[in-house]
Parts: sequence; C-alpha cells; structure tokens
Amino acid sequence: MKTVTPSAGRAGEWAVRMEAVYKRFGDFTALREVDLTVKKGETVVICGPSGSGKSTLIRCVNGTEKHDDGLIYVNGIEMTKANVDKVRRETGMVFQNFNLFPHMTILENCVLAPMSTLKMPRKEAEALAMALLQKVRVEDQARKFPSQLSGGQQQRVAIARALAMNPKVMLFDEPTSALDPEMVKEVLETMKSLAQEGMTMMCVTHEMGFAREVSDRVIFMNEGQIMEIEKPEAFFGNPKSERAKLFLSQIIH
Amino acid sequence: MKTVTPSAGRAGEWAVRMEAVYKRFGDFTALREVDLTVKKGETVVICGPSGSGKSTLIRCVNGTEKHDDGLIYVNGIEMTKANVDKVRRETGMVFQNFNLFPHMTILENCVLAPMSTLKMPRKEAEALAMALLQKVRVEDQARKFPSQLSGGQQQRVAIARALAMNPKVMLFDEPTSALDPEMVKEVLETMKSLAQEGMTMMCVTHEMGFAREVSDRVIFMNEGQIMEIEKPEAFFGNPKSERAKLFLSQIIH
Amino acid sequence: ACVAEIKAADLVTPGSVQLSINPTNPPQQYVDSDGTLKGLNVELANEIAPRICTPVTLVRMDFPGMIPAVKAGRIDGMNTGMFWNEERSKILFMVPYGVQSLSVVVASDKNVVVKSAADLAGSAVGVETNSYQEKWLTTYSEKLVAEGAKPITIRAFKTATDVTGALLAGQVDSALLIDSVAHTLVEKGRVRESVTGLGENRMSMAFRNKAVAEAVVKALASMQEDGTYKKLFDKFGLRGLPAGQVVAIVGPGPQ
Amino acid sequence: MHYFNVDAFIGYLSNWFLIGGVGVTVALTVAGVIGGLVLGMGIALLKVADARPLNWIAGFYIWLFRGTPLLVQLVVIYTGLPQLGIKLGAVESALLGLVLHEAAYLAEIIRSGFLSVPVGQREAAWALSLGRGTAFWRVILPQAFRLMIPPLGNSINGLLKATSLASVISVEELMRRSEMLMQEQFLTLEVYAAAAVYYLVLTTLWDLIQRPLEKHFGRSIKKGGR
Amino acid sequence: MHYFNVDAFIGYLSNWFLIGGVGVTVALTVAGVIGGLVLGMGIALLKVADARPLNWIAGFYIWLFRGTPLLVQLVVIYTGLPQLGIKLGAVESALLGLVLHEAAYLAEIIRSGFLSVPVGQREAAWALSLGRGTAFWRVILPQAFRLMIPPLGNSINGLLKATSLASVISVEELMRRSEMLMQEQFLTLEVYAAAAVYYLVLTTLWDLIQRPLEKHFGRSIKKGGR
Ligand SMILES: Nc1ncnc2c1ncn2[C@@H]1O[C@H](COP(=O)(O)OP(=O)(O)OP(=O)(O)O)[C@@H](O)[C@H]1O
Ligand SMILES: Nc1ncnc2c1ncn2[C@@H]1O[C@H](COP(=O)(O)OP(=O)(O)OP(=O)(O)O)[C@@H](O)[C@H]1O
Ligand SMILES: [Mg+2]
Ligand SMILES: [Mg+2]
Repeated sequence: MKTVTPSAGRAGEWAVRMEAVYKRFGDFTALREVDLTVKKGETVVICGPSGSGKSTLIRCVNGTEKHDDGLIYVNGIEMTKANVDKVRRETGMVFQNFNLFPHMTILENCVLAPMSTLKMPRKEAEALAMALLQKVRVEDQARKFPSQLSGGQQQRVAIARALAMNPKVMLFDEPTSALDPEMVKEVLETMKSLAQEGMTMMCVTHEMGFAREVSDRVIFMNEGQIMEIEKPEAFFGNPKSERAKLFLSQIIH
Repeated sequence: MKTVTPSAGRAGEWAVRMEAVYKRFGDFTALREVDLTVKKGETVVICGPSGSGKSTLIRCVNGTEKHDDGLIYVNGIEMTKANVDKVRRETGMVFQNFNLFPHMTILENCVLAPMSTLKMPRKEAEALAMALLQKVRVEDQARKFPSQLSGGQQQRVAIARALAMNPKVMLFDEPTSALDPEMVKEVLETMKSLAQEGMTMMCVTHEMGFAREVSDRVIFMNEGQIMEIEKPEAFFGNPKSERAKLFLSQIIH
Repeated sequence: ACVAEIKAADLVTPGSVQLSINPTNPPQQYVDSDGTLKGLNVELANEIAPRICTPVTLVRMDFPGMIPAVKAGRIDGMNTGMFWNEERSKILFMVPYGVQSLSVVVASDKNVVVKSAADLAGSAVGVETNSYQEKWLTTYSEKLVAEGAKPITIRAFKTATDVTGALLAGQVDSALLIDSVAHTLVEKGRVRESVTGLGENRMSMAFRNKAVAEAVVKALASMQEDGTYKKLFDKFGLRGLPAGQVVAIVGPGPQ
Repeated sequence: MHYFNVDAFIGYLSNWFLIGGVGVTVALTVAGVIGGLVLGMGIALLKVADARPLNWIAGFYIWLFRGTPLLVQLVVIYTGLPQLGIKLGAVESALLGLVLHEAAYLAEIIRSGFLSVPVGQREAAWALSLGRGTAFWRVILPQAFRLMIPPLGNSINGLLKATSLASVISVEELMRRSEMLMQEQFLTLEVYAAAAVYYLVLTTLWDLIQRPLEKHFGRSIKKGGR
Repeated sequence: MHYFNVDAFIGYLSNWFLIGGVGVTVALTVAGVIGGLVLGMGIALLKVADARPLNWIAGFYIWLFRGTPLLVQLVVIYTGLPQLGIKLGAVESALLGLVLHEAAYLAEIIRSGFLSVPVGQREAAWALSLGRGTAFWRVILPQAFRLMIPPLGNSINGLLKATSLASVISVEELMRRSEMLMQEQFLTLEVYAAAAVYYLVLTTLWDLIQRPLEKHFGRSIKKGGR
C-alpha cells in the first residue's frame, strides 16, 4: 500500500485525489488499487460494464461507502472517520433514481438541507432555492410534489437540491439512465452548463455523446480497476484494452 | 364511427387490424381514431413521446385495456367481451419490467401457463420450455430464480415464457428501456431473430437502430393519434410532421 | 372522642383501612345504575368505620387481582363475601361474619324438574368460575360418580349474570348460585328456585394484619351486641352467624 | 413475607391440568387462525372486488367485527343465537366467535398483502392467458403471503391471548385453568408466571415457524438494497 | 319470551356510569398508543441499529412483552414491583402495563415501516449532509408513517378492547362497568349491546382520524399503477 502525501504545491489544484484505494464487500473486492486525480474545474466521465465498481468508486468519494485501504482527499481534506462530515459538505451527489423526498414539495426538498444543516434563515434559503430552480428551468414547479413532475424535471430538481449546499465537487451516478429518452437531453444540457461554469464533476454515465462533448477525461473501469484514463477523442477513437473495445461495441448499437 | 368489415379475401393476410379505435380514461382520450393494419409476419415499431398512447394501443390489442369504440381484430377474431380469451391466446406480451414471477424458478415461469391453461403434461411443457430457453440462450439458468439473473437474461426469459403459449402475434412494450446498456443488445438480437423467423411483432421501442434494421414499418404516435406510418428509411430520413422531427432530434443525441 | 386502636404501621396507607370489593354480586355487593356501591358488605363497612375510628375505603377490583394485592401490601384486606376455607385461613386472617348456602335454579319457562341435588347427575349445570360453588359442585359430582351416578357437566362462567344468561338461553339445564343471588333472580321472575340450602358455608372478610383483623372483629361484635348486625342482615335478606356465636378470627392466619 | 414461591412455580410448570389448558389454547388459536384466514381471504377479496356493493358488505363486516369486543361476540353467539333457534355448544360458539373476529383483522392484513403485489404481476398473468384461479393461487397469493407473515405474527400472538376470553362461555383454556389453580393455594403470581412461561413457549414455537416461512417465501428475493 | 329489552338497551346507551367508563377506555387507549409509539420507536430503532447487542435487547423485549399476556403483566406490575420498592398506583400501573405491552407490538409495526422506506432516501439525506436527527424526523419517519397507519389501526382497535384487562387491578373502564351494571338487572345482552355500540362509536371515530391521516401522508404519492 502506497501512502503518498500530496505535495502542498500541487494539492491546491486537486479537487479529488484517490491513492491506492481498496474497497471490499466481504470476500469480494469492489475497488482494487484505484489511483485517480481530478483537477479543479475538470469533468470526468466514468464508464464500464455493470458491476465494475463505478458506483462504488463515486460513493467512496463522499463517504457513502467507507473505503478499506488507501487515501482519499477532497479539496485537500483527507477522508477519515473524523473528517467525513467535512468531506460530505464539499460534495453534492445526484442519483439514478433522483431520490427526491416524495412527501415534500420541490421547494421544501431544496431548502431542507440549507436550513437544517447550514442554519440558513428560511427566506434566504427559499431565495437561493428559487434561483437554483430557475437555473435548471423548473422554477414554475416549485410548489408541486415530485410525483407530479416528469422524470427529467425531477432529476433537474435533484441537481438544484444538491447545488443548494454549494458543493465544490458534483458526483453523478447514472443521472439519465432512468429517464424517458426525450427527457435525457434536458438533464444533459443542465449538466453541460454546470461543467461550463467551472464546476468539478465526476459522472458515471453511458451517454457517450455527453462524454465526447463535455468531459475532459474518460475513465474506463473493469472488475474494480481503472483500465484506462484517456481524453475522450482518444478513448472513443482508439480504446487501448480489448475489454473497452468490446464494451464500446456493445453500447453503441 | 366507421364500421368497416374486413373483406374476406384480404382478412387472411392480416394479423392485427384496428378500425377507428378510441380509448378513454375518464375525460381523457388516450387513443383517438386509430386505424392500423399489421400483416402476418410483419414487424412494426411504435414510437412517440411519453404519454402519446403507445402502451395503451398495444394493451388494447390483447385486451389488457378494453377499447371504447371501433373494432379490433386479431387473426380475424373480433375483440369482443365474449372473444377476449380467444384473442389473448393469439397474442404474447413482453413488458418493460419483465414481470417474471419472482417466487418461481425460470423453468416454472415458463411451464405454468402451458400446463394450467393448455393442460400440457409437465414433461412436454418442460421440454418445450427448455427448447425455448435454449433459443433465447438462457437454458443454463433454468433452475435459478429471476432475481439471480441479469436484466437482459430476465427479459429473454420473459420472451421465452410468452412464446411457450405459441402466440401468433408478439407484443413488446419498451422491452429494453429498463436494461443496462450492455444488455440491450442481447435482447434486441433475440427479437431480431424472432422477426426473421416470421413472427408478427408489434414493438414499442426507442431503439432506433432496431427500428431501422428490423422493422417493416415505423408508427409515430402523438396525443393518442397515429401521426405517421412509414417505412423506416422514409421515417428517419424525412419525417413528415414537425412533431416527429422534434421527437427524433431529442432522442438522438 | 374516638381513638383509633389500629396503629399507622399496621396499615398499608396510614389513615384508612383499604378493603377490596368486587361489586358483581347482589345483594352482598353491587353497583346501582349510577355506579354507586350498594349491598350488605358496603353497609357493614360503613358501620365498621366509626367503630374502629378509622375510615374504611372500598377498592373496587376484579377478583383475580385481590389476593396478590393483599400479599403485596397494596390493600389491607378483602370485603367481597369470600367463603372461608382452610387454605385461605392460612394465608390471611379470615373473619367469618355470615352464612350462605347454595341454591339450584332453573329457567321459569322451562319444565326442568330438579327435586334434590342428586337430580343434577347427568345434566349441565352453570356456576361462576373460580368460585366456592364451582368447587362444591365439582366435589359433589365426584361423590355422585363414586355412588354410581352419572357425572354433572359443569360449565363455569365469569359472573352470575353470565350464568343466568346461559341458563335463560338454554345452554345449561340449571344453575347453582349463592342463595342470596338466587333469591334476587327469583324476585325478578327470571328463574324458579328448585333446591336450596346446599353446601352451607361462612362468608368472611380477610386481612393481612392481625391488629386490623382484631379491630374489625371487635367492631362486628359490638354490632352484634347493639342489634345493628341483625338489622343489616335482615335488610338484605341474608343470614348472619347463628345466634350466640360471636365473631372471631378463624384459622391460624399467615405465619 | 415470602412472596414468590419458586418450588410452587416449578410445580405448576409440570402441572398436567395446566398443560391440558395449553392444548385447548393451541387448538382454539390454530382453528381461529385457519378459519380466520379462509374467511378473511373471502372478505378481503370482496373488499377489493370490482363491485361497490361487495366492497360495502366487506367494509361493514370488518367495521362490525373488528369494532366490537370479542367477549361480546362470544356472549351473543352463545346466549343470543339460541333465541333465533341456533344453539351452539360452548366450544362451537368459541370457535365461531374466534373465526368471525379474527377474520376481520386478517382480512385487512390480507388486503394490504394483495395491494403490495405489483400490478405488473396481474398483467403478466393475464397476458399469459392464466385462468383467474391459477393467477390468484399461483401468482398473487404466494407473493402477497410473504408480506403478510410479520403482521400475521402479531395477530397470532394476540389471538393466543384472546382465546382466554372464551372462558366467559365456559371454555377452559390455559388462562382459565391458571385462575382455577389459584383458588387452591392462592399462589397467584406463581401460577401466572407458569402460564406466562407456557405462552412464551407457544410464542417461541410460532417464531420457529415464522422464520422458515419468511425464508421460504423470501428465498427468491434479492438481499439488501431496495 | 321477550328476550331483548329495547327500552333497557336505550337506557344503558345514555347511562352516565357507562359513559364515564368510555372516558376511561379512551384515556387508557390514547395514553397506551402514544406511550407505546414513543417506546416502540425506541425499540424499533434498537432492533435495526448497527450493533448486535442492541438488536438482541430489542428482540428480547419484543419476545417477552408480546409473548406474555397483558393480564399477567398488569398483575406483576401492580403487585410484584412493590417487592422491589416500586409502588405504583392502579392507574399508573395500568398505564405502564399498557405502554410496555403495546410498545412491543408497535415496535414491529414501526420496524416494518422503516424497512419499507427505500435506502435511496437515506443515501440522499446523507449526501445532503443532513444531521441524523433531521434525516430521521423529516425524511424517514414521515414516509414510514404512511405505511404504518393501517396496521396501527388494527393495533388501536385491539388496544381499545384490551384495556378491559385493567379491571384486575381496580381500573374500571367500559367493559368492566358493563359487567358491573349487568348484576343489577341481569340484562346481559342489553348491556353488552350498549357497550358494543360505544366501542363501535370509538372505532368509527378512529376511522375518521385514520382516513385523513392516510390521505395526508399519501397526498404526494401517485394514484394507481405501482
Ligand atoms: N453493499 C454491497 N454488498 C455486497 N456487494 C456489493 C455491495 N455494493 C456493491 N456490491 C458489489 O460490488 C460490485 C460493484 O458494484 P457497483 O454498484 O459499484 O457497480 P457499478 O459499476 O456501479 O455497476 P452498475 O453499472 O450495475 O451500476 C458489484 O459486483 C456489486 O455486486
Ligand atoms: N389507467 C389509466 N388511467 C388514467 N389515465 C391513463 C391510464 N393509463 C394511461 N393513462 C394516460 O393515457 C395516456 C397514454 O398513456 P400510455 O401509457 O399509453 O403512454 P405511452 O405512450 O406508453 O407513454 P410512455 O412512453 O411514458 O410509456 C397518458 O397520458 C396516461 O397518463
Ligand atoms: Mg452503479
Ligand atoms: Mg408506455
């Protein structure tokens, strides 16, 4: 196990750094020797076959899963038991199934965390939430319940809700794969504009169009390991590993 | 309301015929003046925006929904209250969420209907089921439970289960949209080989590659109406309606 | 002035003697439709209180809770018309104060003939559950069997009312009731009395503390002397101890 | 004062009279659950049927039999029905009362079990041309049953104790026999403690049945996650 | 023979002694449910906690208090606890017994409510940096509660009747008072019928609470389908 301490000089540029990270579920090793650095403002796309550890990787970054070995830094803060709350505050997460709170209106969904965790006064929290809902273009749905929105609208609300905590890094786990085809586009547009505004993003997705257009680097995983880290042109044009070639041939019909 | 009786001469060629079919849910009209003829051995793909009535149309064909007005014939049998069981026997249906029976093994899933409805002896039913499972290439999973299979395998089992009743028309409602990207291909391959063997198929899907390659005609629906019925080349190359153009631009990123 | 003989230490709660009562047994103890306690044992308690210079509080509770409550020191004793028996007299200081016997009653609209207790053989008889009459009937049935007769089918119900209900519904052929209860029912025209005077026994109060029991004995004795005792028993049509017999603690009491 | 007599307690634990009462309690409970399941199934089916009047009948039944005390139901059956010429023995009355009462509770449990089976399962059964009976017995019920087991456990535990109300119409089960024994020595707590042990044994026995049942009906369901 | 005396029945329906008993029944039930919910919540949390010993403690509690009769629990609390120097009044004992007993049943109901909330909700709360308390009270509980309402209805209906056992420690509620009143006129069925009507009124009142509760907590859930 390597234990490289980041040199102070460059650490300032790193948003996320993983060093020799391992994650096991019982006997099963879900992440194996993962090394990865994401620079501030960078957008990386993570892809790979089902079960390859993409979700596990991203969940380790905000501590939803506790990694077993290795080091994880988010904005220079080491992910330890004592720091986990601090690290969580640096990150926002968007899930495949949106996971909006179904018993609250859209607005309530967005003000809950700022009010209860950041102790923001309601007025301020609501103003912030409305601004973010406007940014993702669902401000007119603010008083509705999640079940009254289309999937695409719900996912955009989930993005706004995460942004309300002012995270430095946004994590996305297959944000469009539960959506009707027509709704995928509006969510990808929202993510694209986020990326263009300089947000650091780690994105598990199979939307190759998005990866090609928006991402700075594509990470290909297989069996818990990072197999390739490439610029998108290089990855799509000329994947190095056989596994990546097979994978690409299967998902692009 | 038109009540055209099919002329005996051509009726023999028709697998499914819908004449001025209406379906209402309360005040809402889900199908409006739908006319459609599917020839024996033909594969038609139905697409259109969410809520346009695709599922409703296909569910009216096997009587899962009762149409309110108009006429539906399946293999020459008129869909009436008295005939609904007969019509059901002519059709097999595959759902988006597979809807396998989770408490039965794969084999039990496939032999239940032949044994209980067709009174087929167990041995014969099992032999048939195994042959069909082999055809969809999941014969080695026969003793497992659905939850132990990948989504793609489950959907192929669902196809085999439907085929076990020897239907004349297969209906598919978004059979691949709940699948991981890698698994879509294997299901589409299975459907393709069915089509090539001459099965009549009606298929709601957004897999445009499949539509282009396999379908004889593409039906585009909007707000409960059929807007276009075209050969795939014509539909993709030059959609007539503005709505179809918009739709295609959104689903092909 | 009135000077209490009972010391505070002898009582569960100083200042008042607390006796349990299960008011489901007219005319010994019951409630009227307002829920006010009525009956012989209630009036006896009212008479005893001034004579021992200590208020008597009647605690209304269901029977199964009573003996544990006395043993656990939640109440000072029981005033619920309990019959005297050997075992009880070893656990509590028992003070017999009246005599009761049992009666067989039948529904007034049925032609069941019961001339003597022996006629009960082979029939279904209702009694109150966990009661003296149930025990008496069980023993009697065994005796009948020993003599070569058919056993009695004993059906035990929760209260005398339930017994009566079953009798009137024809679920049992006859019912064995405490005679005072039987008389009340006969007055209301619901049943006919067939046999009376069975299994005579003594109704008793019971106490956990000997000093309290002795004070009550003294009070009852003074009531016997001044005639209050007879007046009360007559009022409710119940039988007191035979003339000349003085109230006393009977049995060893708890060791 | 010597409050809890351990020897007496142990004596009651091996008292055949009490053990006989356990038998009656078990018999009443088993009969009540089985009868209640059958009748409750029927009522649940009426409650979810497509015809309003049937829904109302089922709703009324549940309201009436869940809303009134079992004790009253038993007394009415035992002493009220004979007025209408229907005369049932004590045991028959107890069984009828327990079944009628339990059915009202179980109907609600069964109904929520049914509602938890995804509609897709019904549609799949329909699309496969399964008969109504096959769809119900082979597809819906086994899946509904899995979710019914825990509340069924609550209900059976309740019924086990509720059978003691049958003593009001002269049925001698465990609780009633315990109270009879108390009259002998007045060792109330000792007898109650023994009865409690018997009840705990019965509850534990049910747990031993419930666990494999849950396992069996849950065997095909993925662990963890949602 | 004129068996059911309608006038007497109507008289009992307006008898203040009985109506007072209704008040006691309601008070015991409400206190039992509220206390049981609070304690049951704690036990359910122990049962699903991440520490084995805590799970065992909760499991043992549920096994013991669900497995033994309420009657025995009441007698032990009222007459057994004083041996340990804890002397509670009759009403306090009844309340304690009802709460301890009900908590065991409610814990199981609450637990299955918790389990029915998708893990995604917990993960979302985590990812939003919500505190444990906020996540529980604002996110998990409101969703769990929706699914707890119907079994809670069963449980409250049961408790309404179970309170009658408190008569063994001198608490007089509706059923006990009915039995006492019967002795006056021996009009068993008439008094029981009046009691049944009171119970039905209480059940119906609960239904009137349950329906809007279900509506409120289900207001954001889509109708039909799954
Ligand atoms: N809580 C868990 N317990 C046990 N095994 C787990 C757990 N979570 C994940 N795994 C296993 O770890 C492996 C990686 O899972 P992960 O969810 O990270 O894959 P993924 O790449 O996100 O796949 P998908 O594309 O299907 O979402 C899988 O084999 C999975 O079964
Ligand atoms: N049971 C129902 N009750 C009321 N409205 C219904 C019902 N089923 C469908 N609808 C409505 O009918 C319309 C057509 O529904 P349908 O499911 O056929 O659309 P679809 O084209 O299959 O959409 P999707 O792509 O989302 O599956 C929708 O507006 C839907 O809300
Ligand atoms: Mg994943
Ligand atoms: Mg659809």
